[in-house]
Amino acid sequence: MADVSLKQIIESVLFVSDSPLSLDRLCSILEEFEREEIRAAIDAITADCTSNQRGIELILVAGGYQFRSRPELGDYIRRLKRAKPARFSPSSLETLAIIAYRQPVTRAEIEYLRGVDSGGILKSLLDKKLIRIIGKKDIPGKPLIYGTTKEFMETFSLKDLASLPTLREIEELADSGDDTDQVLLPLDGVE
Amino acid sequence: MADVSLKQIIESVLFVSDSPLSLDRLCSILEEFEREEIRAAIDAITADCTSNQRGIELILVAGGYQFRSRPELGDYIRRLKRAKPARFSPSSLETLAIIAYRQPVTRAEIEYLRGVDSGGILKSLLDKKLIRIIGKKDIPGKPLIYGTTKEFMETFSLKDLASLPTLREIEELADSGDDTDQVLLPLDGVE
Amino acid sequence: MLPDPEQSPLFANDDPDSCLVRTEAFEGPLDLLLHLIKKNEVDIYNIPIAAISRQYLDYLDLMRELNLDVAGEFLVMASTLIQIKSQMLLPLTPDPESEEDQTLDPRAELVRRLLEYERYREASTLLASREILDRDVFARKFIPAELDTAAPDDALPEIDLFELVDAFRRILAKAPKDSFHEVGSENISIADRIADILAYLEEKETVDFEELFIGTNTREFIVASFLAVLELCKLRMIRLTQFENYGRILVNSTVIKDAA
Repeated sequence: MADVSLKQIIESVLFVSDSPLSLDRLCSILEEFEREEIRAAIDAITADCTSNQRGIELILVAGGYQFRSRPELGDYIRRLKRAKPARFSPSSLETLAIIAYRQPVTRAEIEYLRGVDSGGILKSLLDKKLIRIIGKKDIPGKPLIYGTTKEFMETFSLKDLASLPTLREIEELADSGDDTDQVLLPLDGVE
Repeated sequence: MADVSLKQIIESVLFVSDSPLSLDRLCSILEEFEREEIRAAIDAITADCTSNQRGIELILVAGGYQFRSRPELGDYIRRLKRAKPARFSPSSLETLAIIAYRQPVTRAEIEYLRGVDSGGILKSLLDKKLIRIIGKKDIPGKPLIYGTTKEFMETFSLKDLASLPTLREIEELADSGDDTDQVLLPLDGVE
Repeated sequence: MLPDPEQSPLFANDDPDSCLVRTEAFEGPLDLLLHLIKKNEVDIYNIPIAAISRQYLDYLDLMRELNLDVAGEFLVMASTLIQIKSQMLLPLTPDPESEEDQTLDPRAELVRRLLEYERYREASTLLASREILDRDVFARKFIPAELDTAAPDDALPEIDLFELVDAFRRILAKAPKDSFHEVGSENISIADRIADILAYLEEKETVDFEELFIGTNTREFIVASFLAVLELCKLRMIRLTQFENYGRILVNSTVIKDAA
C-alpha cells in the first residue's frame, strides 16, 4: 500500500471513528508508523482544514482527535438534524460545574454548595453519561462520589480537565482569621 | 453568514448526516441556494477529494451523497474496529447486573428475573471472564451457580463488592425532586 | 451613591406587566440571596443582614401567598439569617484563637458560601458558552457502513457502573413481585464473603471454621462472613463438621470440580 499517504490513512480513520482517538490509540492502530510521523500528519490535516475553507475541523477533545463541523455552520446542520439541540438547565449546569471543578465530590458536598437538593439532577446527569459514580468515599456512611466523564469533555469541547476555564479566585475573607482551603467544606455531620 | 461558502456548508452537512443525502434533500435544507449552485458545490467537493490526496471520497450511493473512506484504506479502518471495545448490549448488561447484585445465582433465577432465555448471554459473559461458575447447587438438576470475577471488579475499578452502589442509593437519587414545573411569579425584572 | 439598603424595597415595581420571573430562576436560597445582594448593590463582605433577611422573608411570604411550595432549603436559610441577625446585635466576641485583635463575624461562613456559590454559577455560564456538541458543533456519532461489516472483537466492553445498577433497577421494576428483596450494602458484602470463602476453599479443601474469620475484625465483616457461611451451607456448597462438643469446626468444600 505504498500509494497512500499516512495523512490519508489518518484522515479516513479519524473520519469513521465515532469517538475521539488519542495519539496513543492512533499509534497502536498504525503500529508501522512512528509516533512523530503520526503527530506530523495530524498537524498537517489540522492545517489543511483551516486553510482550505473546509466545513469541518480537526480538534483535540477529551484527550483525542475528532473531526467536527465548524461552529459557524451550526445553523445549517440544525436544519438537517431537526431534533432539538442539546439544552442544559441552569441547575444542571451549576451541578456539572461543581462536579467538574471539585471532583471527586459527594452529593452532600454538592448540595451544600448549591443550597438545594440535587438528587434528581444527579440522576439525570448520570443518565446522560455526563457524570459517573467513581466509587465510595471512605467516611462514615460511605457516600457515593461523583466525577465527570469523557462524554462531559466531548460535550463541552474540552481537551482535558485541565483546560476547564479558570475561575476567578475567591479572595480570602478579609479579617476572617481562618485561611482554610476552599477545598474543605464544613460538612462533617451534615450527611 | 456571508463568510462561509456553500461548499463548506455542504461538506459539514454531509459530514454529520448518518445517511446519504439526495440532491432534493439538500435543496430543501438549503433553500436559499439554487439547485445548480448546490450541484456545482457537490462536484467541487468530489473533485477536491480526488485531487487533494484525501482519505475520504464523496460518492453517490442509494440516490444520495455520502462521504466514505477510500476503499484502499479499508485495512486500516478495520484495525480501528478490532481495537475498539464493543458496547454492551442491554441484555448482557441486565444479566451482568443480576449476577453482580444477586450472586450466587443460578441460570434459572436469572431467567426468572429477566423473563427470557439467557444461556447465550451467560456464555459470552463467561468468555469475557466477567462472571464465573462458582459451583453447583445441591438441588435436583444440580444447576450451576454464577458469580462475578476479579476481572469484573477491575473493569469497574471496584475495591470490593461492597463498593458497588446499592440499589437504594440510586433510588434515592431518582426519587428526589426532579425538575418540577416552573411556576411564574410576579417579581421585579430579573434578567 | 448606593441606595440605602434598608429603604430599598424588594419588589419595586413600576411596570407590573413586565415583571414575571420564574421561581425556578432562583435555584435555591443562595441564588435568591445573591440576587438580593446585587439588587441592593451592597457589599457582599458587609451584608446589611437586617435588610437582606427582611427582603428574603418577604419573598418567602410572597411565595406562600401565591400558594407555592416553599422548599425546605429556603426555610433553613431563613433561620440561618435570623440567627446571624441576632448574633449581630450582640457585641462582637473576640476570637480566642487569634493573637491579633480580631473578631469573628457571624456572617463569615455565609459570605464564604455565597462567594463560592457565585463562583460555580460563573463556572456554569462559562460551560454554557462553550461550543457544545450537538448544539453548536456536530460530530459523526454513528458507526459508518464501512465499519459495520468489520468483524466484531473480543475486547472487554466498556460499561459504566451506573449503567449496571440502573439495569438492575429496571429488571426489578419489571420482575415478578415476589422476587423482590432489598439489596443493601450488607447483602453485597455477604456476596463478597461468599466469593472470598469459595476462592479460599478452592486452594485448601478443608479449613478451620475460625480461619474464615481472619481478616478485619469489624463487626460488619464477622456478621457478613457468618451469613456467608450459612448461605453456602444452605446452597450445600460447603459442609460443616464438628468432632466433639465445643471442638473445632471444619469447613469442607462440596463444590463439584467441573470444567466449565
